[in-house]
Amino acid sequence: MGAVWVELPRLHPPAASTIAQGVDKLYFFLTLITLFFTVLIFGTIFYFMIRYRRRKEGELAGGPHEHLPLELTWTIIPTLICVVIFVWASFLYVRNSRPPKASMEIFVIGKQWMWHIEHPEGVREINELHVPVNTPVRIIMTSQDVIHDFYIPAFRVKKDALPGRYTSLWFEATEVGTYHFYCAQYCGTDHSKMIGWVYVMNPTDYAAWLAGGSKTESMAEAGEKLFTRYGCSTCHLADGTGRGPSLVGLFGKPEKLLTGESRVVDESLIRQAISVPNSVRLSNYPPIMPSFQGQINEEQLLQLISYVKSLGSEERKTSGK
Amino acid sequence: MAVHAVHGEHPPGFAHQFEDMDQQHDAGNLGMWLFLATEIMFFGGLFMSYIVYRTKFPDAFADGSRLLNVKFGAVNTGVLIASSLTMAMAIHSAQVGKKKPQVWYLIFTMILGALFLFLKFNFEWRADYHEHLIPGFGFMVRPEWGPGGVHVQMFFLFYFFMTGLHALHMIVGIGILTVLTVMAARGRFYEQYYAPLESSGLYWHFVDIIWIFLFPLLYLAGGRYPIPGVTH
Amino acid sequence: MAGHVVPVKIYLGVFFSLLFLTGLTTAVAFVDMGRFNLVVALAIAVVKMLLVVLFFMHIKYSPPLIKLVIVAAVLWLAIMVTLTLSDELTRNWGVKIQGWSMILPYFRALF
Amino acid sequence: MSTATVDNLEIPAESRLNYLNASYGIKSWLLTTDHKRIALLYLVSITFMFLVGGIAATLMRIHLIEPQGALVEPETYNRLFSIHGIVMVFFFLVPSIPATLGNFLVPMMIGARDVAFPRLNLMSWYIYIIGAACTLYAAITGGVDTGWTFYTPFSSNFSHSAVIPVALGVFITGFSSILTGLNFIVTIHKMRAPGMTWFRLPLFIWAMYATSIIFILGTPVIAITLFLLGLERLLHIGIFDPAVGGDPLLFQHLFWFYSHPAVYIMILPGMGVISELITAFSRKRIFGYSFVAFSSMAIAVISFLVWGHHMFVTGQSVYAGLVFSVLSFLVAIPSAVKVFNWTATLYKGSISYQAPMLYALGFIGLFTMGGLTGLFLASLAVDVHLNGTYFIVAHFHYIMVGGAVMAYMGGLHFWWPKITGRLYPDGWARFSALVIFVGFNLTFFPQFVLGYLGMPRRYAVYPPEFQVLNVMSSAGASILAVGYVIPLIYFIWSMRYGPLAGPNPWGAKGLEWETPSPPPTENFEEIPVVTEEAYNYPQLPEVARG
Repeated sequence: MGAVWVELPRLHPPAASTIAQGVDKLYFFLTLITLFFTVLIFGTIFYFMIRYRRRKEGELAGGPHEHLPLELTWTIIPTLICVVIFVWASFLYVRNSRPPKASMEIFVIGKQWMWHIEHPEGVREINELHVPVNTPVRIIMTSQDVIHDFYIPAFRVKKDALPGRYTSLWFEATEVGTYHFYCAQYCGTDHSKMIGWVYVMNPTDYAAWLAGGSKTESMAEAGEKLFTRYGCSTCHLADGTGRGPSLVGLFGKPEKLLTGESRVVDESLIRQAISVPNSVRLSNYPPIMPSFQGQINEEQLLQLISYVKSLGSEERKTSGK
Repeated sequence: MAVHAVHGEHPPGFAHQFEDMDQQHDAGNLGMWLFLATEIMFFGGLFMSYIVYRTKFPDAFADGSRLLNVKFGAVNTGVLIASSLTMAMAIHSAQVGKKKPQVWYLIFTMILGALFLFLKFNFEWRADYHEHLIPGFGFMVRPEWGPGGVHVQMFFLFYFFMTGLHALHMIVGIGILTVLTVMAARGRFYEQYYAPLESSGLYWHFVDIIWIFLFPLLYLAGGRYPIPGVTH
Repeated sequence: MAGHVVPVKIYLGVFFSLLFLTGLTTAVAFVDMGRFNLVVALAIAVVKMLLVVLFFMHIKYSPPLIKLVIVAAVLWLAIMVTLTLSDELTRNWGVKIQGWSMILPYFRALF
Repeated sequence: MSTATVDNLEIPAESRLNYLNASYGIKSWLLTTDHKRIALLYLVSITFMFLVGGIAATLMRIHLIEPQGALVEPETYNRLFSIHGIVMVFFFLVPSIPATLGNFLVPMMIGARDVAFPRLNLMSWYIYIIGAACTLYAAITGGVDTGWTFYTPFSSNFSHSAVIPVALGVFITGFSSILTGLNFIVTIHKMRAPGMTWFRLPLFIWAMYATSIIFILGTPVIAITLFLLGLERLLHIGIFDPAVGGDPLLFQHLFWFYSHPAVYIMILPGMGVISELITAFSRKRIFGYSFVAFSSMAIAVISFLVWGHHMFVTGQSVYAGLVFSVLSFLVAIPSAVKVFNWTATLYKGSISYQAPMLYALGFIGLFTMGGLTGLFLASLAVDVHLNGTYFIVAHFHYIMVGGAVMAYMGGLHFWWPKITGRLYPDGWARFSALVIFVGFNLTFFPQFVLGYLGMPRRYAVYPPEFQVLNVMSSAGASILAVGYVIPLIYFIWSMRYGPLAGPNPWGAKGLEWETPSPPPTENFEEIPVVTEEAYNYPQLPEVARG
């Protein structure tokens, strides 16, 4: 008891991912800039306050009231500093937005007020996320209801989970340990209870954990069953002779849509194709696919997507040549 | 031309905070235009949302657009343009100091405005209601729109919200014109003072301009030419 | 008083031009021009708007300040639309900026 | 500078006819078209709203002393922070300086008898009252739990609270802002006294002009946005609902198109006040007049280009993120230019430290920190970590409370003798300025650290490791609350017992100081003719630099 009161608060969160180190460097640079200008402004004001205090009533002020070189100096120097910060921050942001090619993928569904997490192997967790250390992990998220936000402070990553859409973030944990994750977008009554733990494990421990998990089948296997159950397999024949396009080797490939737009087949596009088929029609196929919106829930959607992915991707095809 | 205000001898329609009638007129004019600028941004939020969704669902918007009655749209455009002309003529009459034509032109303007609303509500909206096209009031997705049919609702959402807001502005406008007609009949406007008439005119023309854009965006958005393979 | 008296002839000319343009835009909609249907329809609408603004609303005879107010409002609307579309239209582009990754190694020290 | 007759100034305030004693009775106030009386009507109303928002904030800070929440259920906590945000943003900060000090001073500073449209001015107050009543009624009966940002689809489809009445209240109040802005622009353009050219205008007028531009061009957009939100909630027609193709991010675009410039609605008038205070208490012309004036205009324009920085982590495209980031850095420059110019104004001044000046200096310091921490949030990669955490809360409170409210308090102290004709006790005022400065920093500085550590905002309960900093923050909040109560007491006291101020107790320049305190109903006995620049204090002859 009482220990809380003597314990000094820490001023620096753990930095446990490759992204964290880059962000922290910029953060400290910004802190230095802030300190410098705060001290400069406060210092100057205090000096002037004392040096030029009114000593007697009726005293006259002096000094210039315009000075172009000075004005230009304090316009241009902040501009240059801003340019440096912008370029630096944007490089980091763009880099942090691009997951490495060989990322492991984990799916996250936010709902009021808990996080459902599903590994491709079929293991499910709630408000807990187990990941191996030193492995790039890509989180693909969506929401069943309102906007949530998946935030892991120790990794310096955060992204909104939106209903009706996929968003993603990635990280590569560098330290074995346990870290908080939070919902960082206000989502209603128990927003503040929508928090959990990330367990960063050694790869062997992770493998053991996966093996011990209560899984029945992998996501792709579950997706394959759905593919048959919903009759997808009757049109999307593997050899391309069906009424719909073959899905083999489709994932990750750029496809030209009927609208003339060229889009890479990714999770979002497949999702769109299942819920609103007309909006992403490929040329030379008739608009006959019905919408499955409302019939397939978020988890099943992700399983279907896993299945389509397992049918082969651009990379697999090229490497197989 | 400037009529200088000395305390105790105000010309009719002069407000105490101004120096002279010119200043008062300029202030009123600028104020009215600033108000119209806010109206542009007010409708602008809607126009922007329309643009966003139209780029997302061009087919659904075209399908929805073709369901509107282009004849009523075109006729109503003509009615509004005519009402703008009579409004401009009412101000013109005040400028040259004619009292009776002022009143008549204002009455014509109101009649044309009312005609517009009558055509819109009684024929177009009523038919839409019976065809289950009003979102939130028994809207039904039709099979012929295909899988993207649910987005046709989005088009009708904009159709009813934009034309509804426009109609609301027209109703307010007719209300203002009623007051002005009474004032004009009492001879309140003359060569030196017709600012209320002028400001209301600007408002009326602005509402006309909104319609000038709504007509192509809503009625003509999908084209009216026959589409091979699609029958309505 | 400052108001400019516009001759009735001009009002009538504007009125008939507007009616003509309404007919034109309706007629053109019945011709299949693909994407240009919308372009033409909006171009005609802009011309009609200009006619109303310049003559019925007396902007042709108004001081620059009033013109500035209108230009500002339209410009602000353009800002809103452009910047919103900068998001809405590029969301599906993915992040594939080759230029960035080429320069990136030189800034390795920063990251 | 003016032709106000000296005899008039020497008559004691009680016996002279002024705007306060020109007529009596409740009707003479509720039906007044005098801009000065309307300013006082606003002053009373927004002070009440400030108390409402302040009580909500106090309860929140008490609640957060314990990690498990010391006071209320999460449901109630969510309603507390929502009503705190909505009341403080839409009903206090936005109208604060423009509707009170602005209404009182704009006509007087430019040498006019009143604003251009006095009846619209009164109407704007009534609209404000109706909007405020609507929101407060909803807050008392059902409460609203969406936060002041009303994000969809939570607000439109999921929240079980009084979203529509509150949104309606905010919608209605928007029109009062529009009317105020419209009135100011027309007044400043058309009603300046002879000789009052644009570059002789006090900088407060420039700031009010820039603010009015945002009122005019931004407010209608929030109005239509909330209209759409209400419609969606009522009919579930799907305009922001992804189930039928709606885009929840479109709501955020529309919302922030107004709500980011709204931040500048709050801070720009404050900047204007500070320019007045710094010059008056260092008896010196402002340094770089045209730079300060144009930076206000630049801020007003650029403020409309940066709203996307609220959406860096919301699934906005990376490209839009880059565009909004660079534009956000752009808006930092004119703010920096202002801070440097104020500091340079002190150089070789004759500086005295009455209460308003202490508030002004506090403003510069806190605004500098608030502005610099804004750079963290404009930086894409760092914003990803800080967005949605207490860092944001701390940052905007440094701007809004450390900036806007400090300036508002400073301005109120500066012009109080003009408004009431009486002086308040300067010692108490200086003491309260100090208390506010200390309390403020203790409240909000720990929140920067909390945010960097990763504590998300709007949390009713939080992990125990954040407790120490939260307790510090709550302790600061209690000091801050005391700091705000002291002025309330001595202001009320001074209205009856304060010594008479005379027309110009600070020896300041400006037309408002050349008319008696309190001013007569039409401000001036005779419209003044302006013959000199703003802040033309007598100065030592410039020594040639060698």
